[in-house]
Amino acid sequence: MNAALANLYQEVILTHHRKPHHFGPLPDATHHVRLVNPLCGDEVTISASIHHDAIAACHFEGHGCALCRASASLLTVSVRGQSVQQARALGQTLLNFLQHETDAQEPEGIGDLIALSGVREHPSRRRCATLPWEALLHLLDDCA
Amino acid sequence: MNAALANLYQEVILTHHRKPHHFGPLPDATHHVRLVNPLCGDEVTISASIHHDAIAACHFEGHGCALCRASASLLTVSVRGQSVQQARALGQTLLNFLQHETDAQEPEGIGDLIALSGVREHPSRRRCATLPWEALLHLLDDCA
Amino acid sequence: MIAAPVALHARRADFPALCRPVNGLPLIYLDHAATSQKPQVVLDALMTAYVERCANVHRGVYALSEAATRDFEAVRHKVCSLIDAPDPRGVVFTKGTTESLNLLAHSLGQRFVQPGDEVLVTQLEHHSNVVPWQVMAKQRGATLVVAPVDAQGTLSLDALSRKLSPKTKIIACTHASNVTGALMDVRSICQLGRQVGALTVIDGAQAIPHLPVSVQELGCDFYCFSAHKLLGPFGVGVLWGRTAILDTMPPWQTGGAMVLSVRETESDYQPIPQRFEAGTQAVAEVIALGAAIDYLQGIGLPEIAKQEDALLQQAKQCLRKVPGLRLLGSEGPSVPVISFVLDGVHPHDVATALSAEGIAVRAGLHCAEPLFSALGVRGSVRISLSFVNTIEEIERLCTSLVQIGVLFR
Amino acid sequence: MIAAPVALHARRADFPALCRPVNGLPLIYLDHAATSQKPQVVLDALMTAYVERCANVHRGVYALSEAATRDFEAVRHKVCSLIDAPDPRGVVFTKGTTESLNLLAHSLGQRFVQPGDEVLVTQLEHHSNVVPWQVMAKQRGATLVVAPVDAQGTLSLDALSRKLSPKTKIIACTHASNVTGALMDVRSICQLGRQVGALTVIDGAQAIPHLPVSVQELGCDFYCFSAHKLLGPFGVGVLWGRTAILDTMPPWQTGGAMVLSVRETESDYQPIPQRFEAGTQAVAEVIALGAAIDYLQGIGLPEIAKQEDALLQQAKQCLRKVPGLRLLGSEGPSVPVISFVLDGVHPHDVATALSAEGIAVRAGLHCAEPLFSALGVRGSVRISLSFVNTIEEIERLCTSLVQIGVLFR
Ligand SMILES: Cc1ncc(COP(=O)(O)O)c(C=O)c1O
Ligand SMILES: Cc1ncc(COP(=O)(O)O)c(C=O)c1O
Repeated sequence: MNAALANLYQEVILTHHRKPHHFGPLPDATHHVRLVNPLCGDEVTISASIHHDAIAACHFEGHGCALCRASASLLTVSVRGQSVQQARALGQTLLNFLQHETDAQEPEGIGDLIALSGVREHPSRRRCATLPWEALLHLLDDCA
Repeated sequence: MNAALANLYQEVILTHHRKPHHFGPLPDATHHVRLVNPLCGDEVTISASIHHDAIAACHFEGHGCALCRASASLLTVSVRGQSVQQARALGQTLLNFLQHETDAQEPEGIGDLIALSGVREHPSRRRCATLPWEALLHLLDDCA
Repeated sequence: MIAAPVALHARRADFPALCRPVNGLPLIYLDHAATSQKPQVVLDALMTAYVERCANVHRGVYALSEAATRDFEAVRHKVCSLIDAPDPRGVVFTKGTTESLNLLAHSLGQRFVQPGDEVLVTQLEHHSNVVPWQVMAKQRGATLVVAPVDAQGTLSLDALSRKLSPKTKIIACTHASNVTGALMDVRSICQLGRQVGALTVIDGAQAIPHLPVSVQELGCDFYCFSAHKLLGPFGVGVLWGRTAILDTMPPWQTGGAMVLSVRETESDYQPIPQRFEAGTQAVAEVIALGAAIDYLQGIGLPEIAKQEDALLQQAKQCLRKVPGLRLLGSEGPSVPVISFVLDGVHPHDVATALSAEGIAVRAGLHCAEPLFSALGVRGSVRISLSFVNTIEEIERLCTSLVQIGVLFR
Repeated sequence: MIAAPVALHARRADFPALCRPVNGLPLIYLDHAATSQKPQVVLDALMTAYVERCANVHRGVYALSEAATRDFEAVRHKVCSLIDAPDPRGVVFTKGTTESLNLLAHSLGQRFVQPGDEVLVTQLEHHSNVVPWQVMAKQRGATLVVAPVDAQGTLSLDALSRKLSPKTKIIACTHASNVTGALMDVRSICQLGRQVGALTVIDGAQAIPHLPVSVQELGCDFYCFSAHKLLGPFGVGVLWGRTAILDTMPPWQTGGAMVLSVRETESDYQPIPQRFEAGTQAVAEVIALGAAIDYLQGIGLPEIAKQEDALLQQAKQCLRKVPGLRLLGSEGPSVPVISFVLDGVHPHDVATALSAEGIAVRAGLHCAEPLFSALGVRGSVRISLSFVNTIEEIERLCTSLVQIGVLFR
């Protein structure tokens, strides 16, 4: 695997792709949002159970590529236990970072999510990684 | 005037353009045909009085460039006194000659009409010279 | 410190087509309004795009396609900078002004025009800004209204306002006449349009190569032009529109690339601008349009306007001295396009005779037939200038015109 | 005496885009179905046209315009020779297959389709041969009927005839699938069409680069294709139609060059083909299409078909050995286009991973969404070959696919 590819499909990504966390329906979810990526027809549904402004649990379902699955899996892990406001700030930071080419500064304190940064050099694949996060932001908008 | 131009606007053409023959209405005409050239909006009307299969007189009217006027003027002179059949043959010969590039053989016995041959090298101006002849052929078709 | 402006005709060396003889004669090209010649940098950009960016855009995930997409999309931003537009989503690529106007006639008609409504055009429009509206008006049961010009081909704001009514849904008007060069008072026309609630469609085909354009200052809703008249390649045009309106408009051509999802008998469409860009785009040509914009902006459109206008005034003076020559149109701001008639000589004979001297001019009705009934002539000879032309070329033209007058009269 | 045929992949040297690295890697281009790369002779013709034939056609009387018109019109004859068409008046230039099909949907709809009528397409059409008919059918109160394919994506004549009825006015069908490469039995389909009195529109975008085509033998009424998939430039397409039908069809886009005369609120139109060619044409690009046709005919389409088919069979054999790889589609005559899925790996991940090795392939639904519901997969990886490809390239592809399978699973 050459360097450009290794940077896109980092081991963290491949691990989450092969064995995604929180994949499947969330029986006691309070919120759902489904989004489709028109380029490939892929779809992701984010479900969360939110009580007293805290995200108790977050799951995802759908069909997607490795980047989309890994991104969604990382998302469910990251926002679990966060407040709505924290999760929104994280989502916005990450989207802002991923949607710009290499000139954006690497955000701090995003942990494993930094593994998604490879998509910045693959504009045609950016949406794969951002789709779950866009869905999350829509979902959190419904909590306002 | 350079050679290419001198070949197109031969002295015969310019003379007929400046002082066209049989220009104006033909009071006792039996047939009229009007044609328009879409490229420039020019128009020519050929009128003839035809009795017993003979063209007693032929006039033209309309707005046109030097090539069109000269061609029409030459036409009225050439077909005067001819039989319908002779005029049709002449028209067909001439159109066939003018509409092909230099590979067509110069037809014989067309007299002054040979002065029109310059348009063969100016495809965008061919129609100017052929318009009166097309009108003539339409007119003669009505005599059948 | 700004360097003193150099005479722009020195730029002729940038245009390979202007540096080679045609039929053994040096070319005096005075038909820039029909299509402009292309500078070498534009041809180079075109070639480079065909060799290094030859891929479909938006669809491929491989490196070549991503690079092509990036360069293609960058041109939307360049167009914004050229016409001072606020949002690249408002820039739709078409195959030319004619297609831009057909798209608008169709889509605006479907969205905004009801039976009994009116669409206003002026009498000095190019056929491409008349016939699509005729057809649409007929289909929608609307009326096409024509704002008349005077015998000099001048459109007064008065004449236009008298034709406006609350039923006017669209005003389609040229920015500059392709026959007389006259510049319209587009700002005031757009104001009048807003007062009656009409959308304004400006045909910028002849204006854009010659002066700085700001769609925001003009206040129009749509602005159209062709790359091939702007030192760019054939096969590319631009339709700029306000995104708030474009967003609500139905697509026109349909097919690949403009859909979100296709079911057996129904489909969903992409957001703008893709919704209006069906099928494979002219990728290399769009990229080359970007190079043409760079080239023009490198010179500076204000400087181009200044030098071309000076040449235009000199040219008119020269032409007025030709015996039997009558200029059409009136004084007043204009792009460097001049129409005239030569007493006793048909325009096509003038053009053919000039061609024999290596001088390329246009003759006829210039796709603007309605204007000629106002001007009272059956056609004209048209010369259209660019900053690469020189006064010496105009003098050669005038000398030839004098001789042609003698020859034919 | 005919020389023994040389391996055509030696022709790769003719294609500058295929001889330069992309991101430092030699390019293995397997996306010819999206757009073909262009041989140097085509790029040269394009440049020469921009330098020596840069003028509007049909309208100017000066030497440059006459020369451009002559070369432009000569391409109509070349198209006739390419598709064995009897009359250059039947050749209309458009900007691509998508535009050709939109023109037909609009104009045929207006002329021939009444409320209650049916338009038949197949389930394996490209979106450009579906959506325009959807829109037209809706507007005219007609029904769009879809002839289904089986789980291999194969269209049987039986399935198609069952959908035919005396109400069928138009059959729109591709010549070759852009997903599986499958060639349709166009001759029989056109016969079936004639039996019910339906017009036949054939989308030749994917067939024309790969085999000799005779519209007379196929017996179709219309045939469409794009220059950019045929080694030619972007921004040019062809619509061929029987002149007897074209003659009776209303125009679609209107404006300059397609009118005879424009009055204030009405216009008369030119005869075909000009009636369908509104606005300035892509003069240089059309001339370059002529060079592409010359190049292909210089090699010979029968020889291209033969060598490409041999490569296709070898490629399929190679691919079948990749663990977890499943070819879509069935055996049977096809153009060199192959779709497959790789077990456990998303098509877009496959394409991105291949791109990192310099291998350009397409992933997704390939603008043919309805077909994928029949195939039962959510997308595919597609490789599309040309005579410039080699079996070594396919072997490199297969090696990478094996590694990718390991990496992602
Ligand atoms: C004022 C004006 N509008 C529209 C057009 C049409 O442009 P195109 O032929 O590039 O579509 C032209 C030029 O032909 C023009 O001069
Ligand atoms: C079968 C088929 N039809 C139509 C098209 C549309 O062609 P274009 O995008 O050149 O208009 C394509 C290619 O994109 C195709 O593969």
